[in-house]
Amino acid sequence: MTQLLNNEAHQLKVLKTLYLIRDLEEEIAKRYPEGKMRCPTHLSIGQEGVPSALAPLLFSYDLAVSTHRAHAHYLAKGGCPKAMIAEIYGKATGCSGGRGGSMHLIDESVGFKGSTAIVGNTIPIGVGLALSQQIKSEQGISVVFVGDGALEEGVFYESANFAALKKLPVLFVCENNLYSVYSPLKNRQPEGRKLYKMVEAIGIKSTHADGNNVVECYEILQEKINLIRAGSGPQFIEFDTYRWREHCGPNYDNDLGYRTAQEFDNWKVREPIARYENWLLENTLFTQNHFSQIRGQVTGLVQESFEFAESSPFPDVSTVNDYIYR
Amino acid sequence: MTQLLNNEAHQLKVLKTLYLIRDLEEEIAKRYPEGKMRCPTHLSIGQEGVPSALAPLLFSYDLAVSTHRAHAHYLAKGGCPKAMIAEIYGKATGCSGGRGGSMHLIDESVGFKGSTAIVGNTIPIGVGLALSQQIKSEQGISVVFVGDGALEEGVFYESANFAALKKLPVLFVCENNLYSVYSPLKNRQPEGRKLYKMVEAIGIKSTHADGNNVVECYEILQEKINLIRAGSGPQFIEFDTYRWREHCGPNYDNDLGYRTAQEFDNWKVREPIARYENWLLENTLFTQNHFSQIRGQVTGLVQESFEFAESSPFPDVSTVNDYIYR
Amino acid sequence: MSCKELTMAQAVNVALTESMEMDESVICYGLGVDDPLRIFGTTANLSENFPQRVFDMPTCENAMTGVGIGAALNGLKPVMVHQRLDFFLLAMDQLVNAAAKWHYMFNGQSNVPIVIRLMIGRGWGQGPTHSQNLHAWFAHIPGLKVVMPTNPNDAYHMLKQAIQDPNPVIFIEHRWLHGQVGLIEKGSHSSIGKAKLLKKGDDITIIAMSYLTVEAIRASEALSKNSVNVELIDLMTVKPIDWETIYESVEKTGRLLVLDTGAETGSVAGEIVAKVSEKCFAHLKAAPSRLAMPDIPEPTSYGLTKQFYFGAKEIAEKVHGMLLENVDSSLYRELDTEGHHDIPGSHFKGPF
Amino acid sequence: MSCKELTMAQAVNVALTESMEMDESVICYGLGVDDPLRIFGTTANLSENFPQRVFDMPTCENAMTGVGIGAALNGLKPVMVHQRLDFFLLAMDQLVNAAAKWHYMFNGQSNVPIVIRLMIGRGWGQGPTHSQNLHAWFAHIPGLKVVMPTNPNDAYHMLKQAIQDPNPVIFIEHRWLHGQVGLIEKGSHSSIGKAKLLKKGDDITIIAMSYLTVEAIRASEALSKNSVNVELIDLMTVKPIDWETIYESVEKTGRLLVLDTGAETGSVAGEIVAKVSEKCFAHLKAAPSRLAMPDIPEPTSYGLTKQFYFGAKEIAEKVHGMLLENVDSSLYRELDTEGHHDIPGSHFKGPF
Ligand SMILES: Cc1ncc(C[n+]2csc(CCOP(=O)(O)OP(=O)(O)O)c2C)c(N)n1
Ligand SMILES: Cc1ncc(C[n+]2csc(CCOP(=O)(O)OP(=O)(O)O)c2C)c(N)n1
Ligand SMILES: [Mg+2]
Ligand SMILES: [Mg+2]
Repeated sequence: MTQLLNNEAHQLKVLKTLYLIRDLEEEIAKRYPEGKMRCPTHLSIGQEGVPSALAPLLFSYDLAVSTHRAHAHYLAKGGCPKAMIAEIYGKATGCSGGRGGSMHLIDESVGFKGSTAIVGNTIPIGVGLALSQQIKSEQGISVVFVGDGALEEGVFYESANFAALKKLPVLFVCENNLYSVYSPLKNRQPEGRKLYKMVEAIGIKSTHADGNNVVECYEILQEKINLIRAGSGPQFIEFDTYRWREHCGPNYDNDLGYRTAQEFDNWKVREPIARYENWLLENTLFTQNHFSQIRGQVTGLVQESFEFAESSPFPDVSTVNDYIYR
Repeated sequence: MTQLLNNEAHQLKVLKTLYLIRDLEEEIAKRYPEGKMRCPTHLSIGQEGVPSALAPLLFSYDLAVSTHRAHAHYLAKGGCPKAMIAEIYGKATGCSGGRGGSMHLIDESVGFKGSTAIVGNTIPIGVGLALSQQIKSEQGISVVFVGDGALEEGVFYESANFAALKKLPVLFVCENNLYSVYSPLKNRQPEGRKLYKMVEAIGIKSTHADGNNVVECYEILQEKINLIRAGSGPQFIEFDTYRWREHCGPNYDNDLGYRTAQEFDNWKVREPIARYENWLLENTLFTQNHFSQIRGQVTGLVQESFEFAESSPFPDVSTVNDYIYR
Repeated sequence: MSCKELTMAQAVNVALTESMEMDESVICYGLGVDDPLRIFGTTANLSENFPQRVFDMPTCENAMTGVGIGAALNGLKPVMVHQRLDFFLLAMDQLVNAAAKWHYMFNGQSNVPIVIRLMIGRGWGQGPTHSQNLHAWFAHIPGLKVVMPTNPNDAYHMLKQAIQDPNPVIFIEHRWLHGQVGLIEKGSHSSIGKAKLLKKGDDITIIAMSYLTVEAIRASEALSKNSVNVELIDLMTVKPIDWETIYESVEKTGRLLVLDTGAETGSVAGEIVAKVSEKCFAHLKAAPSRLAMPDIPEPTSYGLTKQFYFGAKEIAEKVHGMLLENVDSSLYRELDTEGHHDIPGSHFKGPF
Repeated sequence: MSCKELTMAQAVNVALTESMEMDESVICYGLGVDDPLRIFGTTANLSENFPQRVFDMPTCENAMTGVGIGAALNGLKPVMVHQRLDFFLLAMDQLVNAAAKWHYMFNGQSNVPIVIRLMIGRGWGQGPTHSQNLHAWFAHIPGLKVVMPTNPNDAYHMLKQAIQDPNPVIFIEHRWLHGQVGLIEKGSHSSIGKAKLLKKGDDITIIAMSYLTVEAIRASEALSKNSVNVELIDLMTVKPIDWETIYESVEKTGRLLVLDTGAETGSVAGEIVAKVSEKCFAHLKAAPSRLAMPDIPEPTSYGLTKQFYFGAKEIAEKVHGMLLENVDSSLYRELDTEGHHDIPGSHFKGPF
């Protein structure tokens, strides 16, 4: 039986995070065609489950890095929504001062140490964070978010080897959404291979879960994070999940034919938010009333974030030279 | 029961290759201090077993690539000993015209496509050779020689993934000699991990053998090569073996203390040549007489190779510009 | 099909198609070559027409470069493509330590006929890790050829040449050029390593490459209205550089401005300024100069990139200043493009 | 320990030791840092004295660079070392796409204080993949600092500075310098980014770096016997370059020769020639020039490298030719080193 049943604060945190990711991203999708968010933007709609389950389990002294598809991870780690939207708008108030855009997010105040746009690029960096935690005897752990595509980069293998060798406090959260851009797994990896089993053979304790089942995600994340905190070394979890919209940009793209409508529909019915709400209802933890109330708060935050971004100034052109060196 | 028992030609080929590698390299070690072989040189003395067992199993239309420690592989694939020694001397008659030195060997006439000095560098190149064989429907296979250290490079993982994905006709021959320069495995890889099991999990059929037991090597190599020739995709074999002399150069270096005398002695008694000779004697296939006769031939070839190298001219200084572009 | 108008993306596609039809040793791979978008359309129809020789790949740039090298060593002619040059940084070992040196270090016995197509660009929020123009790196490596065509016809011919070239060739496509339209002229074409004299003039030599040639043409036209006669050279190949054409021009004009899409320090433009200063010193009437990108990672923000790029206007003003001293700020206002600065201007049909 | 004579390898070792003593955030790793040979002695005693902060690594240059970046982002100061620059080509993604840009692209909120020590060299059969001098690559990347010290004292001070520098620093050691002996002077030292005027003179400015400074000193001495007064500058930092010192000298001498250990095309020497030609054109009395390595992969053979490298003699002859036209071939014969060309000469105590 899951621990989540007895932890109301966590139930709420998960729910809020689910709503926040979904609603903030839906708003991005809605407004993107206006042409004011002028940078490549990768949405996590449909993939909210894993980061939301993780949200209540990390402290701000825990560290995290992510990828091109980082919005959900940034938010789950506690990153400021306003600063994120402002960043996507390229504004001076953006979390990276407009220099990074959607793919380069950071919120040092909550331990979100950065996301970058080169596939695999932050994997060793996250492992290095964990190394520093070990050397400095810090209490936190490091979380590395990766996709199924990123796992094909040699740097993942090298990083996993080092993390296992040094028994570093690092959690690899792999969101396997079956695609790398338009490429299905079968174009890229040997048939029948299970990612988490391969990683286990590299030397990292590994497991697997349904990324759209938030309660299951929470349970397994909690167990593994506790192990890492107890000093037993790195963990890898592969979560099955699915991206609803196009790889990059605001639209649906099933018309392109790289995946079937049936596949899409099968995943859509397994959507993480409604499932989690049902679980809360079934266990009489929350009511529909609660849901609307919380969602209302989130809607407010979403509107506020966009207003903040829209009304913020662009960075001054003259600052373009700043920060080349410190 | 091994097939080698019934194949006299192969028995002889294996024996000759063992002698040739050993004696040619011993002569390099002897003469190296003269200062005429002016390039970093990595000897395979003690590791003759695997390449010698492989020698009779490959055809010249099979292709191979190797590493910094390539002498044995070059010779086993049928590379010209004279041209190799001349190369180490930097002579115009060297297999790379003196441009490459000990670490950059080639003999196109026998399908030895090249060795290079960056760890892991030729691994994907060997896989690419196999891809070309598949695309062109050629009959050969490709052999990639790798060390235990090279397996730590991400490019191995990437190459293995691709070979498995495309079911390429490639054989990975891994000589695990426990060290990468002075670093023992425990400095570099998680404890208790078996390399071949990890590679199996990446998606390549993998196995393991005693690299100093030539008959066992032959048997397993033959079986796997036959499978590859039959179209069943890539294979990986990890062979345990041991380098007797220093990583780079002609000397013994056990005095440095990075490995114990006991470890060294344990391996030395398991030396591949005497063991193979014993097997031949036990099975009354060869006599001591045969051995001395064959070794005599090899000694002649060794002397000839060094005379050839010593008497060959250096490449003309004016040719230094040649071959930047074709 | 001779004398048909094509976009540069289409021209690349035709060059690939014809090369694969003509030569069955040509293979083509890279992330997305067979996906719905087909690398900005440049690989359209290839996987349908040559299913055995066109394939998608796992995300592993380093190994896949080595795979191409190995395939090349056994008689194939691989064309690999990366949608951003930045991704290719993962493969520098294979490129520099293997491909570039193979022919030399094995004494000419084998060679690596591989083409690596790299997309460069600027603007529209590509930001620091999706907009790098690092051709200067490749130009520094002995054994590589580096090509940066400007128009559809040159792209078509130079890609076909690159594929048949027995050496590794880096083929760099600027995304702001993919939509540019031009005539494809079949038949002979100058070869890789030759620059092109686009416009004769006596006052100053401008050397441009890739997208900046488009801006330089506009600048030259505007300058000629102010009686400045530019001699404009499209470099086309940045390694090896066509020094003869450059020297000849500078010896005539005595003045030099080099344009570069990369960061200034260590740029190809710098190499040209250096070499010309060394070799044509006596002919120089004034200090040679260059316009290149600032030594700054490209920021993402629309606000920060506003004055980041230079174009026809800045080129014209620079040249005007080099020749006639004071530049009235209104003089070249016509060259200001309308609309957003982070997409190709209205004079120019280009995708992002 | 002040004013002690040390080899450069020892000086590096002292700098590392003192840095690790003084600052417990410094860590040190790389293939062989704790092996019997200790990276040419430069990491001697470190693993004994700082067992938690000094470690060997698996052979995986790319990830281990990223690991250093991550550690740096959380407050450590990693010093990574590679016994050959060539191996580091595997890590260009981490260096260029992460380390160099992190501070900029995250708006100055975090920074990457990492030092990467790279060994370069030449000769003794290192050959095409073990002798590359690619500092020009690093110098082309905004956000990196690149240091190439010549003598033990500078190596000592600049390494300590590099370790405390909040930015990524590439620290390049020429193996022919590791055995060079010199005094270590404690106390203040010019900072990274400053060049050093080694010798005043009026006739020509020579700018050298790393091992070539040693050769340039010998050349300058010989030239002065023929009344040629060289002004010699040791560049020390190749990114960012100390332009003020260079301009000032060239404005005085009117002549420039730049020496570079890397391939000529796209070299740092080229950048200097270009910039000086742009900025000091009016002061130049003659064409500026450079001596760099040829655009050829370094061959392994003793025979082929015989005239491959240049040294004091070639520098002196070049300068003589730039100033006095005809050079009598016997004039600088004394500068010919005895013995083998592929090891440092007898004037010079160096390992291979
Ligand atoms: C080194 C590199 N190669 C290619 C790309 C182009 N690219 C951007 S996102 C992406 C897909 C990665 O797939 P995955 O890791 O599964 O993440 P997902 O997009 O599915 O979340 C690719 C290939 C890149 N950014 N970097
Ligand atoms: C990329 C790279 N890193 C480091 C080195 C230095 N180096 C040369 S040989 C070697 C050992 C490799 O070990 P292994 O693959 O086990 O081969 P072995 O020497 O044991 O035969 C190393 C680290 C190198 N040549 N290339
Ligand atoms: Mg994916
Ligand atoms: Mg080994």
